[in-house]
Amino acid sequence: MSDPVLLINVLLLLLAIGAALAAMWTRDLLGAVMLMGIYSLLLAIEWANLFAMDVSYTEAAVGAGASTILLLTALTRTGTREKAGPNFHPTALLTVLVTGAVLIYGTSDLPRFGDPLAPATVHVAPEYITQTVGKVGATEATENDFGDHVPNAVTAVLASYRGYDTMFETAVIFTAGVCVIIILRPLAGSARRRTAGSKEDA
Amino acid sequence: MSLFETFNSIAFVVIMMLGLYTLIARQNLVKKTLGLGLFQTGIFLMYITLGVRDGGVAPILQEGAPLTYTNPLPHVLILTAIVVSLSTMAVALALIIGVREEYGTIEADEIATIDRADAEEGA
Amino acid sequence: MSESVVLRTIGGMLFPYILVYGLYVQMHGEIGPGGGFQAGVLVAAAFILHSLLFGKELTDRLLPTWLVDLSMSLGVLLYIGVGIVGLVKGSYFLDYSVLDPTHPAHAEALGMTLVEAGVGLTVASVILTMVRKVNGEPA
Amino acid sequence: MLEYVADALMILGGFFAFSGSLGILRLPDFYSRLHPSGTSDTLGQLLILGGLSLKVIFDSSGDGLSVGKLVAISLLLFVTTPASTHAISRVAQLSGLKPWTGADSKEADFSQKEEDTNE
Repeated sequence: MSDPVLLINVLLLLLAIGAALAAMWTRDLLGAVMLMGIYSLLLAIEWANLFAMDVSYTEAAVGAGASTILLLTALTRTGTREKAGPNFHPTALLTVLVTGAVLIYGTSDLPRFGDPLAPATVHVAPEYITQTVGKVGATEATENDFGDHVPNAVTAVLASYRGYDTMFETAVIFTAGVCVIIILRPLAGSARRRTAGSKEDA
Repeated sequence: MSLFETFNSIAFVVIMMLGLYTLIARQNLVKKTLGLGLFQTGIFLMYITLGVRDGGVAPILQEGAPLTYTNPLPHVLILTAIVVSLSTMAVALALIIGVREEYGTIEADEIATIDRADAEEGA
Repeated sequence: MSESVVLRTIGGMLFPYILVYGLYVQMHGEIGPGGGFQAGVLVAAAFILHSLLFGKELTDRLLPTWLVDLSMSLGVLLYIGVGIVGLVKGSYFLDYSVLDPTHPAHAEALGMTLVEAGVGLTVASVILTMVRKVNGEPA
Repeated sequence: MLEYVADALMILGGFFAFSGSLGILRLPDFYSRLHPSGTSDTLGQLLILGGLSLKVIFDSSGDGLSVGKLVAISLLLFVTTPASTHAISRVAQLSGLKPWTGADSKEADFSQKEEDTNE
């Protein structure tokens, strides 16, 4: 409570949950996409509040920028109204309540917020921050401005320690791009069954 | 352990369940995609919360005074996951556009009705 | 294509600055927040803005589709290529220290810069391609 | 002295941002709501960024890079916020949203507005 990080954290998360609720509630898909953009921006501020600067940056650029553009572009081809229907879905509510209760029970074992003795903080993080992994003999030759480490630990872990991970993430993104090209390739007219009906209202 | 310190654990479950409810209850495919995106951001929140450390600052190393830093590992995992979630969302949207061109609708129950009618015609 | 003079003027003014800012984020990723993923999105956003304001034809002349398709795979190949250099020089895959054996810190920085450049190239071109395809532009 | 000026600027900027948000909530229709979000927020942002750069100058005795970044952000906001407001209002006009004229009673106008935005 005395820590402003915690107070701002709670405020931002409440606002974000409100935006998410509104986005999921509305039947107007255009409004839902806009509310998801607001939700992403709030989350970006929340990441900055939790000192995850790189994630904040990415969320602001991707979540609030690129994915909003992509969804809006897609909505021009799919229509912006959702069909009216019942808002209450008993099966879904039951599933969600049971799963949520199990998850909350599971989170009771997590270390408390900001615990300096949490396993994740004690075991791997110090090596990544001091960047001593695999550099036992490399103590000489520190003519670089920053000694023998890269100042941004996130980039160091991303590009060096977890290089395989990043390589395959890049490959996943490339594959997704190829998939979009293949799925949306123009086909011959006979390949589509119901093109006559959909071309007119598209 | 006050409510302020456990709030994040409850918040990420709430966000995830909101996405899951939309995924099950709503029939519109674009809305289902939005719900899936919401579910993912709940997981992001969990990871970033686990990396926080009391008095820690952003993991950009400063010369001189030794400071405490937050854990950079969750940041790396989530940073790539955000971009990958955009890519998967793009594939989903491409498929939805294909469905719309094929069926003329993006409501899951209407698509099921059309499919059933087609099966009866063929039989 | 937007008919509004205000938007076209301001967008044309901002377009080079967004590109420069993207490059700054790309190259500054080792010192401050930033890196290939963020820079790729920024560069893609600049070209999306350009095509919204000045039309697809002009953007196509500025950045042809074949170039975007090429750089999509070129980024991944650059990343894997840096890894293969390590293999060829008799070390592990993605071992940056072989790039400059006399100076490990420089080699590390060089390897990271190359790898981030590959990531940025792929992300920028893939996002641009996705938006173009979802918008219904032909291949 | 400079510190108090910086604080005053930031509080003033916060006030303008707050009044802009209040205006978005209280004003009757779409076009009049654009007005606080366009003008008042721009002024609030500029004042807050100005206060922040004064604080940087005062605290870390001439950290030129941070001040330069803040000035660049101010310039960007100064150019883009009016442009985006222009774009939004232009699209609203092109899609046929009629401005509120205030001729009828309040309830009737709000129902009219609801119909317009739902289109």
